[in-house]
Amino acid sequence: MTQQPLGTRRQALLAPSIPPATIAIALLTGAFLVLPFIALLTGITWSDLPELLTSQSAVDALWLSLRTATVATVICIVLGIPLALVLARTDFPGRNLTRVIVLVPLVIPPVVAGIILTEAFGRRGLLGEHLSALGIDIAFTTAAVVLAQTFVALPFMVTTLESHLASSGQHYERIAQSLGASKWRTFCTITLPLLRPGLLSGTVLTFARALGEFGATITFAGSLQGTTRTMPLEIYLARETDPDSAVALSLVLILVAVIVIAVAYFRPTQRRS
Amino acid sequence: MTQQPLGTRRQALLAPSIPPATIAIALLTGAFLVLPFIALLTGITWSDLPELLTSQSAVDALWLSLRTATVATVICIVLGIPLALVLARTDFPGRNLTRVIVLVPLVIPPVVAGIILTEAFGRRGLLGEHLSALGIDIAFTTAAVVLAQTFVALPFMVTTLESHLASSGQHYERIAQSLGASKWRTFCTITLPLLRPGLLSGTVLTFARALGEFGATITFAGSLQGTTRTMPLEIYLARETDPDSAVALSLVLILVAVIVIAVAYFRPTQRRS
Amino acid sequence: SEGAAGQQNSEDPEQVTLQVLAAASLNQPFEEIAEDFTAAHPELSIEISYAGSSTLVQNLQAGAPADVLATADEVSMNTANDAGLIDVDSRAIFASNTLVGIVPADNPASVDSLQQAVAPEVNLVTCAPQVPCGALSQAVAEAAGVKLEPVSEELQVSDVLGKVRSAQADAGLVYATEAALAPQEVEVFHIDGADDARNFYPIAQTSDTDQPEASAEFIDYVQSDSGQAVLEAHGFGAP
Amino acid sequence: MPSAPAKTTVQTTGLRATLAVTNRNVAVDFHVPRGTTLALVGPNGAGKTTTLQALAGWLIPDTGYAALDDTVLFDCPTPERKPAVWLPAADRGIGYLSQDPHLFPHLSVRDNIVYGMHRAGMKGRQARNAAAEEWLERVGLSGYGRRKPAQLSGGQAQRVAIARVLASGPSLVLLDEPLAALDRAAAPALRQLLADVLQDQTVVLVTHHEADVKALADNVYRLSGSISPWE
Amino acid sequence: MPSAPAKTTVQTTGLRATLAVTNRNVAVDFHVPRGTTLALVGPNGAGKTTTLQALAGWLIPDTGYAALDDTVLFDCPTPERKPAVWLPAADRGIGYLSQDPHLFPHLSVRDNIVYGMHRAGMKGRQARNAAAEEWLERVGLSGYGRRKPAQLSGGQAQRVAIARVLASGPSLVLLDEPLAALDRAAAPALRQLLADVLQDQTVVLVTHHEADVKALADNVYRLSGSISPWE
Ligand SMILES: Nc1ncnc2c1ncn2[C@@H]1O[C@H](COP(=O)(O)OP(=O)(O)OP(=O)(O)O)[C@@H](O)[C@H]1O
Ligand SMILES: Nc1ncnc2c1ncn2[C@@H]1O[C@H](COP(=O)(O)OP(=O)(O)OP(=O)(O)O)[C@@H](O)[C@H]1O
Ligand SMILES: [Mg+2]
Ligand SMILES: [Mg+2]
Repeated sequence: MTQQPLGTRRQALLAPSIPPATIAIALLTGAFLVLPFIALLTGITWSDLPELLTSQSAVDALWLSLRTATVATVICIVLGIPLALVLARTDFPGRNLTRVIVLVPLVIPPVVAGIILTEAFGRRGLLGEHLSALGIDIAFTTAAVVLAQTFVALPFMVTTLESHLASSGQHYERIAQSLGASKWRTFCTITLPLLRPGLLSGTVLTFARALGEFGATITFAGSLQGTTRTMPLEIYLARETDPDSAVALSLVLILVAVIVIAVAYFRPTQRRS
Repeated sequence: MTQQPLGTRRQALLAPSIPPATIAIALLTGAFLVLPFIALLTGITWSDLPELLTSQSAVDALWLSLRTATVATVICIVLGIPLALVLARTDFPGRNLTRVIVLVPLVIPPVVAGIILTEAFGRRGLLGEHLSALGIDIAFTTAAVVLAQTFVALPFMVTTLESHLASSGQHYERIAQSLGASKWRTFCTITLPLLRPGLLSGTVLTFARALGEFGATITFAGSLQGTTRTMPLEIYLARETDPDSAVALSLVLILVAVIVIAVAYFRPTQRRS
Repeated sequence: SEGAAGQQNSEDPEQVTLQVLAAASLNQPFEEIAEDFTAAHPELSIEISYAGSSTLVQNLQAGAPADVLATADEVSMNTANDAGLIDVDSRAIFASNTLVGIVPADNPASVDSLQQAVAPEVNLVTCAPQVPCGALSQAVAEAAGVKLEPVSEELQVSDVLGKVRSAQADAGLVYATEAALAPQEVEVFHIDGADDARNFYPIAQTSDTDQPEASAEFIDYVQSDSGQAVLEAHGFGAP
Repeated sequence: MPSAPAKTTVQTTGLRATLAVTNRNVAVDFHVPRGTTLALVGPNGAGKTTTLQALAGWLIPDTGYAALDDTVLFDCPTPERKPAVWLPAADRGIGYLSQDPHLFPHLSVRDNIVYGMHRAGMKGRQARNAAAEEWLERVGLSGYGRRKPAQLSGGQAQRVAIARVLASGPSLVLLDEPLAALDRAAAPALRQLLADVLQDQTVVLVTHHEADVKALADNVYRLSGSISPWE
Repeated sequence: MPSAPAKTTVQTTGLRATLAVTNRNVAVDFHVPRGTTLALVGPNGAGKTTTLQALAGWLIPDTGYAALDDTVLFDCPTPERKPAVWLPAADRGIGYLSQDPHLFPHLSVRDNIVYGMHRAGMKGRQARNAAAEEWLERVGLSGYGRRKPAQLSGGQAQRVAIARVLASGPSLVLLDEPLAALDRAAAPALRQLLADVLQDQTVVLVTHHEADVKALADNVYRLSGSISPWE
C-alpha cells in the first residue's frame, strides 16, 4: 500500500492542447533564432580554435569572466530577492519611484552606465571619494568589474522575481504563519521554494547579462588582462584584428553559459522526481 | 444586496509580513541603485539640456529609437508567446536544445550578435543572399535596426514567459476545454489573460533591452541619422566630443523608457479595480 | 600607481611594472613592441590596456593607474592635456595614419577611386565626423571636391572595415592600418591628396606616473628604429 | 424516465466505461443508460475523481474503453501504447464539475457562467447574459453576477461552478461532490434543482451523502479499490 | 469539562469576540468559554469564513475586539483608524483550518504535518517524524507520508490538513468545514478523533452538518447576516 506499483502511463493530468497556429509561429521564431546560430557555427574556422582558446589572454579572460559573472549573479540574488519582496509585498510611499530606479540600468546604454558608475564609485565620485580617503579604491580592479556587472544585471533579477511574487499569491505564507512560523522561517521554507521558477529564470537572465557585459566594464573598470579584461572585452579586441576569432571566442562564451545555465536550469523542467 | 456599501477597510486578506532583514537589505540595494542615479542627475549641466534635446540629431535619434523599440517589442510579443508556450507546455525532442538556442543572443556580446546577424541576414548572408536576389536588402535600413533589436531582446520575452507559464499550472485551461472552448479560444480567453503579469514584466525587459541596444545595431545596421542611428548610438557619438552631453541624452532615454513602461507596468500593481 | 598584478613578481624587489593605456588600433604592434622592449629590459614588465581613445582619456580622468598614454588622435591627447593628465614635455608623435579607400575583394560595384565611391548607387560607409577617422574623411573629401553621402556613418573605424569585409557595403574609407588587418578580404584604393591630411598618433607620460624613467625609456623605444619597424609592418606611417 | 422525442437509436445506449489506472489502484466498469443518473460512491481515495477525469479527457487511463452513445471517447487497449482512440476534452461535449470550483479568476461571475454557452449554441451576448442571470437566480445568487470569484464565499463559488457546468449544455454531466460545500438550507433546494435539470440527462454523480443518492440517482456504483481504515 | 491543572485564572475566560466587516455584511458577537467548542452555523455567505479569518489574523475587521484568555488578539475601535491592537497571525497561537486544504505543494505530506510542530514545542527531527506518522495513522493515511500533496485525493488532502492544524498545538482551534470532503465511512471516525483531540480545547467550528454540531459542539452560534433564498 505504501509503495504502489509504478504506473505505465504518466499519472499527471494531460496538458491541454495549444492552438496549432502557435506551434507554427513558434517554428518560425525558432528558425529566426537558429539561422544566426548556424551562421555563427559555419563562420568559425575550426582549425584555429585550439590555438585561440589556449592563448594566455583568452584563458585569463574566460576565467575572469566566469569568476566575476558568478560573483555578480550571487550578489544579484542576495540583493534582488529582498528588493523584489519589498516591492511586491509591501506598500510604501515611493514604491513606484523605486521601481523606476531599478529599471534605469536596464535602459541606459552600458557605456553611460559606466560613466555614471565612475561618477558614483570612481576615485573622484560621490561615494568613491570617501572610499578613496579610506584607502579603498575599486576603480580598475576586478571588484569594479563585479560592480559594473551587478549594476546592469540587477534589474533583470528584480523584475523577474517581482512579477513572480506578484502572480503567486500569499496563501501558503498565511498558512505557515498561522502554524506559528516566524517571518524568517516562512520566507525560507515557503516563499523561497515556491519562488523557484522565477528565481531560476531570473538567475539565467542575470548571469547571461553579467557574462555579456561590455560597455560599463570598459568605461568603469578598464581593460587589463587578468584583472579587468573579461571575455567580451577580449572579443572586442580580437575583433579589431580578426572578426573570425571574435566569433570563435563567442562560441566559448556560449558554451560556458550553456553549461552553467544547464546545471541551474534544466533540472526543474524534468517532470517529477 | 447587489450593491453593498463600500467597506472602509480593504477587503483583501492581509499580506503576511516579511522578515525585517529583507527590508534592510532592500534599503541597501535601493541605495546602491540610487547612488549612480544621483550621480547621473548631478552630472548634468541643466542649462545645456534644452539645446541638446532640440538638436535635430537628438530628435531624430529619439524618434527612431522609440519607433524601432516599439516595433521590436511588438514582434517579440507576437513571436515570443507562441515559442514560450511550446517550450513550456509541449514535449518534443530537441526542446532543451531550443532553449539553449533561445538563450544564445543573451550571452554573446552584442557586437558578435551583429556579426552573426550579418552572416545570416546580411547581403552575403545565409538567408540574406536569397533575399538580396529577390531585391530585398535590409542592410543599412531601419528594418535592420528592428531585426537587431528583436534578436537581442527576444530571449528576455521567451524566458520570462516560459517561467510564468511553467509556474502557473493549467487547471483553468482544462476547465475551459471541458466547457467546449476551442484551443484558440482557450488561449485567448484563459491563457493570455492569466499570463498578464509575466507578459508585463517580459515586455518591460524586452522594451528596455531593445531601447538600449547598441552593439548589434552598430555592427549589423550601421549608423545614419534618421535611418539607423538610434539614441544609444547618438549617445556614443556625443560622448566622443562631450561626455556630459552623453549623460544628458541618457536622461532623455530614461525618461522615455519610464513613461512607456509606466503606462504598461504600473496599472496592475494598483490593488483591485 | 603600481597595479595589483605587480605583486606576482614580488620575488624580485627590483621588478617594475609599466602600465600603458593604448588605443585599440595599436593592439598588435604594441604587443610586439612590448615584447621586444621587455626582452631588452628584463627588470621591466609591461601591462597594456586597450580601448577607444576617448574611453582611455575618460579612464585616466577617473583615476586609472597608468604611466603612459598613447592615443589614435591628437584631439584626445589635447583633452588629456587640458585636464592636466599628461606631462607635456614628454609628448611626442610616434606614428601616423593615412586614409585609404577599401572595397570587398570581388569589388561588386567596381569602385577604384573616391569619385566612384561617392556615386549614388554605391553603398559607401565612412566614420561619423565626430570621430577622428570621420573628421579625416571629411577633410579629404573636401580637398578632393566631392560630397560624402554614406549609407552609414560608423562610430568606429573597425565597423567600417567590418561592413566592407562582409560585403554589406560596397566601399568604405578607413585608415591604412585598418585596411592592413584584412589584406585578403578587402582591396585598397589610393585616395589622391590623402597623404596631405594625415592623422597623427601622440604618446605621452601621465602626470602622476611614479616611473618617469622607465616611461621615458618606453616612449623612446616606440620612436626608435626597431619600434618604428614594427609599426610600419602594421601599416602605420612615419610620424 | 422520458427521453428525447423523435430519436430512434437504442434508448439504453448512454455511457459505457471500463477503465483502470494502475498506479492509483483504480479499476471501474459501469454502464449509465441514457437519461439516467449513476451515483459513484466509495471511500476517500477510491478513484471517483480519477474516473471522472478519465471520462472528461483530463487523464489517459492505462487501459480502458469508453463510449457515449455512438461516440467512442477513448480506447486504450494496452498501457504501453498510445490510445487507439482519444477524443480531446473539448470535443467530448461533457460537462465536468471538478472537486474544486476553479472559477476563472479574471472573469466576473456572470462571464464564468456565460463561458460555456458557446457550446450550448446560445447566440448573442444579450441572450447569454439573460440566461446567466437566470442561472444565478436558480442557484440563489441573483445580483452576484458582477462580482469577481475572489469575492465569493466557498459555498457561493461552488454554486457558480454548478451553474457554469449546467449552462454549457453538456450531453454527459460529471459531478464531483456538487453539494459538499453547501449549507443545509441550500442543499435540498439545489438538490431539487439538479434533479430537475438533470432529469433527462446522462449523469455520473460522485457523492458522500445518502440524501443525494436517494434524490438523484437511478443506480449506484460502489468503489472500494482503495484503503480506508474504517471500511 | 476538565481543564489545565494548576492555573487559577477565571476558568471561563476562553475566547471573546465582537467584530463587523461592513462590506461583507458580517457582524458577530460571541463568547467561547475556555475548553468548549462553539459551532458557527449559517447559510453560504453568512460570514463564517470571514469571522475565522479575522480571528486567525488574516483580515482586519472594520470594528471589533477579540481576546483569547488574557491576550488581546485585536482591538479595532473605529473603521477609519489603524487597529489599536493587532497581534500578528504568527503570534496568536491559533490553529486555523481554512476551507481549502492548501497543503504546501513543495513539501511531502509528512513535512506538511511536521511544519507546525515547532510551535507545539516538539524537539528533534526523529520525534517529529514519529509524531507525524502517528497523526497520519489517526487520520487513516499511514503510509502516505512520502507523497506530495498533488498525489492525494480531495478527501485525503483534507485529512492531512486536519492533522497539520492539530499537530501544531494551537491554544485556539478554528475549523472551517473540516469534514466536508470526507467519505461517509470516514466522517464519523474523524468526528470521533476531533471530539477526542479537541475535548479540552477552545474551538470554533464551522459546519453545515447537524451530526457535527451534535457530536462536537457545546454551543451553537447561528449567523444569518447574508442572503440565502431558501432561508
Ligand atoms: N497525481 C497522483 N499521483 C499518484 N497518485 C494519485 C494522484 N492523484 C491521486 N492519486 C491517488 O489515487 C487514488 C484515487 O484518487 P481519487 O482522487 O480518484 O480519489 P477519490 O475517490 O476521488 O477520493 P476523494 O473522495 O477523497 O475525493 C488515491 O489513493 C490517491 O492517493
Ligand atoms: N474578497 C471579498 N470581497 C468582497 N466580498 C467578499 C469577499 N469574500 C467574501 N465576500 C462576501 O462576504 C460574505 C461572507 O463570506 P464568507 O466567506 O465569510 O461566508 P461563509 O459564511 O464562510 O460562507 P460559506 O458557507 O459559503 O463558506 C459573502 O457574502 C461573500 O460574498
Ligand atoms: Mg475526489
Ligand atoms: Mg466559508
